[in-house]
Amino acid sequence: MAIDAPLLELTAISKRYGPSLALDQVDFDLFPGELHVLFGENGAGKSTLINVITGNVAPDNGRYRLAGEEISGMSPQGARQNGIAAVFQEFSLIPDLTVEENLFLGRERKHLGLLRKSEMRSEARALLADLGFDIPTGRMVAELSRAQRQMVEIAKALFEKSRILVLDEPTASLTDTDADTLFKLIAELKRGGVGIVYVSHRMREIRQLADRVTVLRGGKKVATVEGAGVTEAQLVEMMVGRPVGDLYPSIKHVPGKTLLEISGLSSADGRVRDVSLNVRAGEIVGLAGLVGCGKGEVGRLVFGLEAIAGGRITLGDGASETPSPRKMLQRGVCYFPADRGTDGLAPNRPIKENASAAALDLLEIGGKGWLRKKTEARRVLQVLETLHVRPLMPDQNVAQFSGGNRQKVMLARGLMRDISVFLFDEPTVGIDVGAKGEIYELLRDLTEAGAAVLLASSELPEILNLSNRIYVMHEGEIVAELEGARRTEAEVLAGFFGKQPAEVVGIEARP
Amino acid sequence: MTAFVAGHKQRAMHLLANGGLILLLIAIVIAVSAYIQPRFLSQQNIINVLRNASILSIISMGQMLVMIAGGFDLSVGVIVAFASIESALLMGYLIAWMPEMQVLAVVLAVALAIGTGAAIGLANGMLVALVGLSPFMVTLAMSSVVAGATFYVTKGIPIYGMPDFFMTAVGRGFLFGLPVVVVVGIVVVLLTVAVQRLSSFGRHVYAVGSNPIASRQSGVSVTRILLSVYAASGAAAALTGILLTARIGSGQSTFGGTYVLESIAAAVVGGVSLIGGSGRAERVMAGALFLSVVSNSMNLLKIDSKYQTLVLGVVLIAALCSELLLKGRRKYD
Amino acid sequence: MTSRVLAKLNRTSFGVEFLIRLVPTIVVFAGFALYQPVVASPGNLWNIALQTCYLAIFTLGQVIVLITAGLDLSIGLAVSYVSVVAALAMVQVTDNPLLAVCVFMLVGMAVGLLIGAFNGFFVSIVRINPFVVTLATFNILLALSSTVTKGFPVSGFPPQLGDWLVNANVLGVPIPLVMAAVVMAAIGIILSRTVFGRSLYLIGSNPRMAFVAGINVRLHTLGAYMLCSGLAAFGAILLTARAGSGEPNIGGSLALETIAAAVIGGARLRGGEGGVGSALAGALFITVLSNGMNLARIDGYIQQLCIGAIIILSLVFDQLSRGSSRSS
Amino acid sequence: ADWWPFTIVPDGPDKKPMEAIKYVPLEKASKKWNLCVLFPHLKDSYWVASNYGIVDEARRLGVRAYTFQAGGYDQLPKQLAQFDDCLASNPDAILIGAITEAGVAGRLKAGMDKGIPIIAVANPIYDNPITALITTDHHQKGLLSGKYLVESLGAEGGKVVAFPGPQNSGWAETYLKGFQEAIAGTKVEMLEAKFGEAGVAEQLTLVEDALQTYPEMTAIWGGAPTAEAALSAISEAGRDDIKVVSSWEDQKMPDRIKEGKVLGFAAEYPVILARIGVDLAVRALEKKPLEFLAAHPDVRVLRATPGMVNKDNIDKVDLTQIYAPADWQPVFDTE
Ligand SMILES: Nc1ncnc2c1ncn2[C@@H]1O[C@H](COP(=O)(O)OP(=O)(O)OP(=O)(O)O)[C@@H](O)[C@H]1O
Ligand SMILES: Nc1ncnc2c1ncn2[C@@H]1O[C@H](COP(=O)(O)OP(=O)(O)OP(=O)(O)O)[C@@H](O)[C@H]1O
Ligand SMILES: [Mg+2]
Ligand SMILES: [Mg+2]
Repeated sequence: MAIDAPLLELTAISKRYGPSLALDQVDFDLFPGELHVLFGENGAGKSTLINVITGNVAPDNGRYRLAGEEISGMSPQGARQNGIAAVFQEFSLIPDLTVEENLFLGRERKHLGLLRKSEMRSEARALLADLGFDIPTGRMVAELSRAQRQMVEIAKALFEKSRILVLDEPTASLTDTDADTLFKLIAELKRGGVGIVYVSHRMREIRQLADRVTVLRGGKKVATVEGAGVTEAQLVEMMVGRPVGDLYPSIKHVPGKTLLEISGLSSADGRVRDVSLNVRAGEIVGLAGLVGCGKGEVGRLVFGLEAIAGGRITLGDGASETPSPRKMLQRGVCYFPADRGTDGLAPNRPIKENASAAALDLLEIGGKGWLRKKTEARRVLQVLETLHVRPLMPDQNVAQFSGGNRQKVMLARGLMRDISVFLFDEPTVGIDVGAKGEIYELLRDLTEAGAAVLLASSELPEILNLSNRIYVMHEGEIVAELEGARRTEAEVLAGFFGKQPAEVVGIEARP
Repeated sequence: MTAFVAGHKQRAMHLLANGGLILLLIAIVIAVSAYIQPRFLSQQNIINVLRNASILSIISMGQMLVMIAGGFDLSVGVIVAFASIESALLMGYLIAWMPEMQVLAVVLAVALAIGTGAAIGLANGMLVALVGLSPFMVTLAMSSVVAGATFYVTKGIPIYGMPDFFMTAVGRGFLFGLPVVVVVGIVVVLLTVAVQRLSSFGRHVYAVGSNPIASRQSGVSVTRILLSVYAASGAAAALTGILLTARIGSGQSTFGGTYVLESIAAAVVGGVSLIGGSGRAERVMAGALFLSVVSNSMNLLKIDSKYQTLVLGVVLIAALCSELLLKGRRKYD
Repeated sequence: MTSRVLAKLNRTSFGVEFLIRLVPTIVVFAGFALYQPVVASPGNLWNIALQTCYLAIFTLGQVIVLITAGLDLSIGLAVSYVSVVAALAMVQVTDNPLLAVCVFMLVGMAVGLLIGAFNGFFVSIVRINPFVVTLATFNILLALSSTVTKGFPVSGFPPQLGDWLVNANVLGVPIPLVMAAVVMAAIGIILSRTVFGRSLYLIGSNPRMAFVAGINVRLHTLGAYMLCSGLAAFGAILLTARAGSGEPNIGGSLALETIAAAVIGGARLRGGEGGVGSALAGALFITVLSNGMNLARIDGYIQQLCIGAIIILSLVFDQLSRGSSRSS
Repeated sequence: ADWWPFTIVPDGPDKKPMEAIKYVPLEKASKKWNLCVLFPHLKDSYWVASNYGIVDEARRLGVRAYTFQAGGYDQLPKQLAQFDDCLASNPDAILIGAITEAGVAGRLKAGMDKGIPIIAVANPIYDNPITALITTDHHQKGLLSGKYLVESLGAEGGKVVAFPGPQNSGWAETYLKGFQEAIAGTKVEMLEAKFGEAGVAEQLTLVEDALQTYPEMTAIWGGAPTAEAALSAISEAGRDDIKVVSSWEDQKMPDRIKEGKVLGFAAEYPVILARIGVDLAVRALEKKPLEFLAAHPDVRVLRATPGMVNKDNIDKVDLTQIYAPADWQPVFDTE
C-alpha cells in the first residue's frame, strides 16, 4: 500500500445531540504507520468522533471511507471485522466476567461451537505477559482497580492484528511506568504499519508520540498540524482559542494550623495499613504512589466511605470517631471521588441538583427541610460560573455534559458550603488541559484562602508541581514524606517501589 | 493452626455462598420432613416432587436467561396457558385432519406451540432490544395481550380431545426409570448448563446483562442476544405449558398463574442477580427443587395452606439475607 | 436561549411535560367520545374523575418508590390488608361513629406505615433488592389478610363513614376528589420543594453519589417506602369507605396497574424521574381508556388485549419521541 | 326447548324457605330495554353459561343486554368502576353477579337511589336493597354432594379428603360447611380440608400430596378442577378405588360421569338463573311483577334448588340449563 493512500478518511462528519452540535463538518484522515492525535477541550467532540470511527455512533451526515472504500452505516462489529480496534474512554469491559473472558469477548475461540477455554487462557496469559501487565486472568473485572481495568482494556484492543488502533485517553489512569510500556508497543505497531488515533490531554505524550495533531474546538476542526513543528503553547492556544500561560500556577503555601491529622489508620479490607499523615491549613499535600497502592482509599476512609479497622482521624476541631460523609461535610471536610461516573454524579438529574447535593443541610439552601430554590439557583450559578462550566445550563442533566464539565460539576459540591479540608482523588482524570489549568487554579485559590488540601494523584507532574509536601505510598503503607527540596521526581519514584525496589509492584503482592 | 481453621471456615463460607447453602437447606427440609412424616420418602412422593421441580426448572431456565441478560419476563405465566390451549386445540384439529398419524399430529402441535411461545418471546425481545423499552413494562403489557387472546379463544373452558397416548406416554410415562417430565426437565437444565459453560452465546448473555454498552463495543450483538433470551424464555414457558397439558389431559387457560413469581423466586433463591450479569443454571435448578420440596413438605406436614404463601415470602427474604451475610458487603456500593 | 427556556420548562414537574403526557389521554378520550357521546357527558366526567383519584393516589405511592429506583409489588396487598384491619378495628367501636371513623383512619394509616417500614427496612437497611422484598411482603400479607378475615369481607360499617368519606362534598366537589387533590398537592410540594424530595431523586439517580454527598440514603429510602405504603393506606381508606366493607381482595392487581400507570406517566424504573404529574397523567390515561372501552361496549376479552397493546404502543411512541428529540 | 315453568323456592322474610312456585317468564318485552350486566369474570364455564342465559333470554324477550366482566374475584375495584361506568351509560336496569356483597353495597345504593332496578344474579346479595335476587345455594350443593358421597360409600363409610377451593373466597368455606353437615354423624370421616386455588394444575399437586399424606383415604370431595385433577392423580398412584364426587359443575363433568370416573356432581342452573334474572329485570321495568311477588312484596330472594347429577339420571337431566352450548361464544353486547 502506498504511503499516501489514507487508511481512513472521514469527510464533513456531523453529529448533533439535542441542542448541541458535537461534531460540525469535521474532516479527519489517518495514514498507515501514523499516530494521529486528537486534541481538544472537554466536550470538543473527540470521543464522539472516535465513536463514529468505531461504528458506535451513527453520524448525521458525512462520508466514511476505509482504505479507499466508502462505507455507510458502520457498526461496531463491522469496524472490528475491518481491523479497527479501540480503547474506549469509558471502558468496554464487563464487570461480571473475568479478565480472560473479557479479552476474548465477541471473538471467543471455538471449536464445533464449543469454547476452547484452556487455549484462551494460555493466550490471554501470554498476551498480558507480553505487554508487561501483571494482572491475574482469572479475576473478575469488577474486582480490578481502574488502572488495572485500563490495562485490560488496552490488552483487549491490542489482541488482534488491526489496521487501525483507536486509543481514547489510554493512559488516563496509568502511571508513567505503565504508560511507557504502552508507548513502546505503540512504536512497534507503527513500524508494522498500523494507523493510530490517539486522544490524550497529557502534553508529554502528545509531544512524544504525535505525527500529526488535529485540534477540535466546539465540535469544529480548528487545524491539523505536524507534531514535530508545533509547540505546546501553540497547541493549547489552538485548543482554547487564546494564548494560555503556564499550566501549573505558582502556589504560595502558608502552612498554618493542622486541620487533618491521621495516625495509624488501617482499613478493614487491609489495603491501607498504619497510615499516618497530616495536612495543614494553607497547603497542598500530595499523596503519590503506584496504581492500587491505597492512596485513594485514604480519602475514602477519612470520609467514612470504607470500613476502618483502626487508627485515629483528628480534625482541626477534635477527634472523629466514626466518620460518615454527612458528619464530615458538617465539619468542613469534603471528598471528591476519582470515578465521577459511579460515585460522583447523579446522571439523570440536572447539574444544579448535583452541585447543591452536599449542601442540602445548610440553612440557606435546605433550611429546616425546605428548599430555598431561589437561593440555591443563585449560589449554584455563582459556583458554576467560577468553575467555567460550559454550557452554563444549570437545568440540563449531567448526562448531557462532557467529561471535564462533569468533573467541574462534581467539584462544585465543595464550593457550595464552607469546606476547610479538601480530599481530592485524581481530580483531573481525563480532562483537558484547559480544564486542568482551571482546576489547578481552583486548588491554588482554595489553598491560598487557607484550606487544607490532600491530593491523591497518579499524575506525577501534578503532585510535584502543586504540593507543599508529598507522602509516597507503597502497598498500603506510607514509605516516605518528602518536603522542600526533596520533592523531586527521583525521590518520589524511589518511594513508588517501596522497601524492596527490586520487586516491581503487582497486585498479587498485596494481601 | 488458627490459620488452618480460618482457611477451612473461609472455604466453607465460600461453598455456602456459591450454592452450597441451598443444597444444605434442601437436605435439612428433607430430613425434618422425613422424620415427621416417613411417607415423605416414599417412591411416589419423590416422583411427585421431582416432577414439580422439573416443570418449575424448565420455566425457570428461560426466566434465568432473561434475568442474566438484565431483564425480567413477566409474560411466562400467560405463555404457559396459551401454549396449553394452543397445543390442545391443534392436536384436536390435526387429529381430525389426519387420524392415522396421531404421533405426527402431536409432534406438530407441540412444535407449533413451542414456536408460538418463542414468537411471543421474540416480540418481547424486539420491544426491549430494538425499541429500548423496560423489560418489566413490555412483558407486563404482553401478558395482558396474550391473556386477552387466550380467554378470547377459550372463554376459560378447558379444551379436550387430545390423544390418550399424549397423556399416558408424555404426561405419566416413564423413560429410563424416570418420569418423562423429569427426563425433559433434566435435558433442558443440562442443555442450559452446557450453553452457559461451553458456548460463546452463554458468555455473551452474561456480558449483555452486565454492561450492554461495553458488550456492543466489544462486538457482541446485543440485539441478537436479547432476542434470543426472550425467545428462549417464551419457548421454555411454552414447553412447561405443554408438559402440564400432558399431565392433566386438557388445555387450560388457567394454567401458569403462579409461575411468574415462582420462576423468579427459583432464580433468586438460586442466586441469580436481579440486576443481571450473573446466575447459574444448576443453582437455579436447586432453587426450583428447594421450592418444590418446601411446598410438598408443607402439604405432607398438613400445614394450613394459608401459611404456605407466608413461608414462601419468608424464604425469599431469608435466602437473600443469608446470601448477603455469607458474601459480606462493602460499606457502600 | 430558547433551548434554555425549554430546558427550564422541562424541569418543572407540572409544566409542559405534564401537558405533553396528557396528549395520548386526550386523543383516546376524543376518540371514544366521538364514537359514544355519553363518554363526554358531565356524569361520566365526574365518574372518570372519581375513578382516577383512587388510582392516582396508589400510583403516586408507586411513583415515589420508583423515583428511588425501587418498586413496590406489595402495594395491592397493602391496600387489602389495611382495608380489612382498619375495618375490623372500626367495627369494634361502631357505637360512636366519630370514634369509629377516627379509629378506622388511624389504624389504617398505622398499618400502612408499618408495612412501609417493613419493606423499607429490608430494602434500605438490610439492602435486599426491592423486587424480592416487596414480592415477599406480597406473599406474607396475602397470608395475613386471609387469616384475619377467614376470607369473608368485614361489614357492618357505621353509615356515617359513607356520609363523611364518600358522599360529602366541598362546594359540589365530592370529598374523595378533594382529599386526593389535597394529598397529591402535598406530595407534590414534598417532592419538589423539600430536601427529602430532592434527596429521593438524587438517591434514585445514583445512590452512591447521594451517599458521598452526605445524604442519609437509608433513612430517605425507608421514608420513601413508608410514604408509598402510607399513600396506599390512605387510598385504601377511601376505597374501603366507598365499598362499605373491609375487603381482603380489594387490592387485586394494583401493583402492576400502578407501575404501568406510573411509567406511562413518565416515571422510570431506573429511578430519578417522575412526580405527581406522572401519577396523575398515568392514572388518568388508564382510567379514560378502560372507561371508554366499557362505555363503547367493547368485548371484555378484547379490552384486556387492547389495554396491553395500547400500553406497549404508548411506550413505544414515548420512546421514539424521546429518541428523536435527542437527535433532531 | 322452552325452559319454563321452572321450580323456584323463595326465601321468606324470616330467611326460611317458603313454598315452591313455578316460574313463568314474560312472552315479550314491551320495549327494547337497555340492561347492563356485571359479572366477576368470564373465565369459566359457569359464567359463560350465565352469559349464554342472559344473551339468549334477552334476545327472546327483545331487550338489549351489555355485559361487563371485571376479570376475576380479586378485581373488586374494577367491578366498582364498571358499575359506575354502567351507571354513566344510563341503563334501564342492572343485573349483577357481585364479587362480594359488602363490596358493592355502596354502589347498589347509588343505583337504587337513581331508581334503577337491580337484579342480583347467582352471587348473593342478602342485606342490601335490591329489586330481587335469583340464586342458588352453595351450602345446599355441598350438602347434596356430601350426602351423595356418604350414600355411595355405603355402610362401612370411608375416609375422605376435602378440597373446597381457595381459602378466603367465602364460597369455598360455604361449600365445606354443607359438606361437613352431610357427613356429620355418619361413618364418613373427613381427614383434612385442603384449600387451594381452583385450577387443575394447583389441585393436581394438592391431590398428589394428599395421596401421600393419607394412604388410607378412600374418597375425594372437591370442585370440578379437583375431580379433573384427581382422575389423573389416582390412576397414576394406582388408587382407582378412590371415589370422586364433585361439588360443582364444569363442562367436562357429564362425560366423566358417563365414563364412570366421577360418581356425581352437584349442579345449579346458571343458565336458568341468568334467564330468570333478565326476566325479573324486564318485569320490574314494566311493572308486571310475578304474581307471587306481587302477593309477597317483602320477598326478594328466589332460589333454584340445586340438583345432583349422577350416572342414573345423567341422560334425563337437561344440560342446556347448566351449560352454554359447546360452540357458544360469549356475547358482550346483544346489538
Ligand atoms: N450521549 C450523548 N447525549 C447528549 N449529548 C452528548 C452525548 N455524548 C456526547 N454529548 C455531547 O457532545 C459533545 C462532545 O462530547 P465528547 O464526549 O465527544 O467530548 P470529548 O471531546 O471526548 O470530551 P472529553 O475530553 O471530556 O472526553 C459534548 O458537548 C457532550 O455534551
Ligand atoms: N486488588 C483489588 N481488588 C479489588 N478491588 C481493587 C483492587 N485494587 C484496587 N481495587 C479498587 O480500585 C480502587 C482504587 O484502589 P486504591 O484506592 O486502593 O488505589 P489507588 O492508589 O487510589 O489507585 P488508583 O491509582 O487506581 O487510584 C478501589 O476502589 C478499590 O476498590
Ligand atoms: Mg472524551
Ligand atoms: Mg485512586
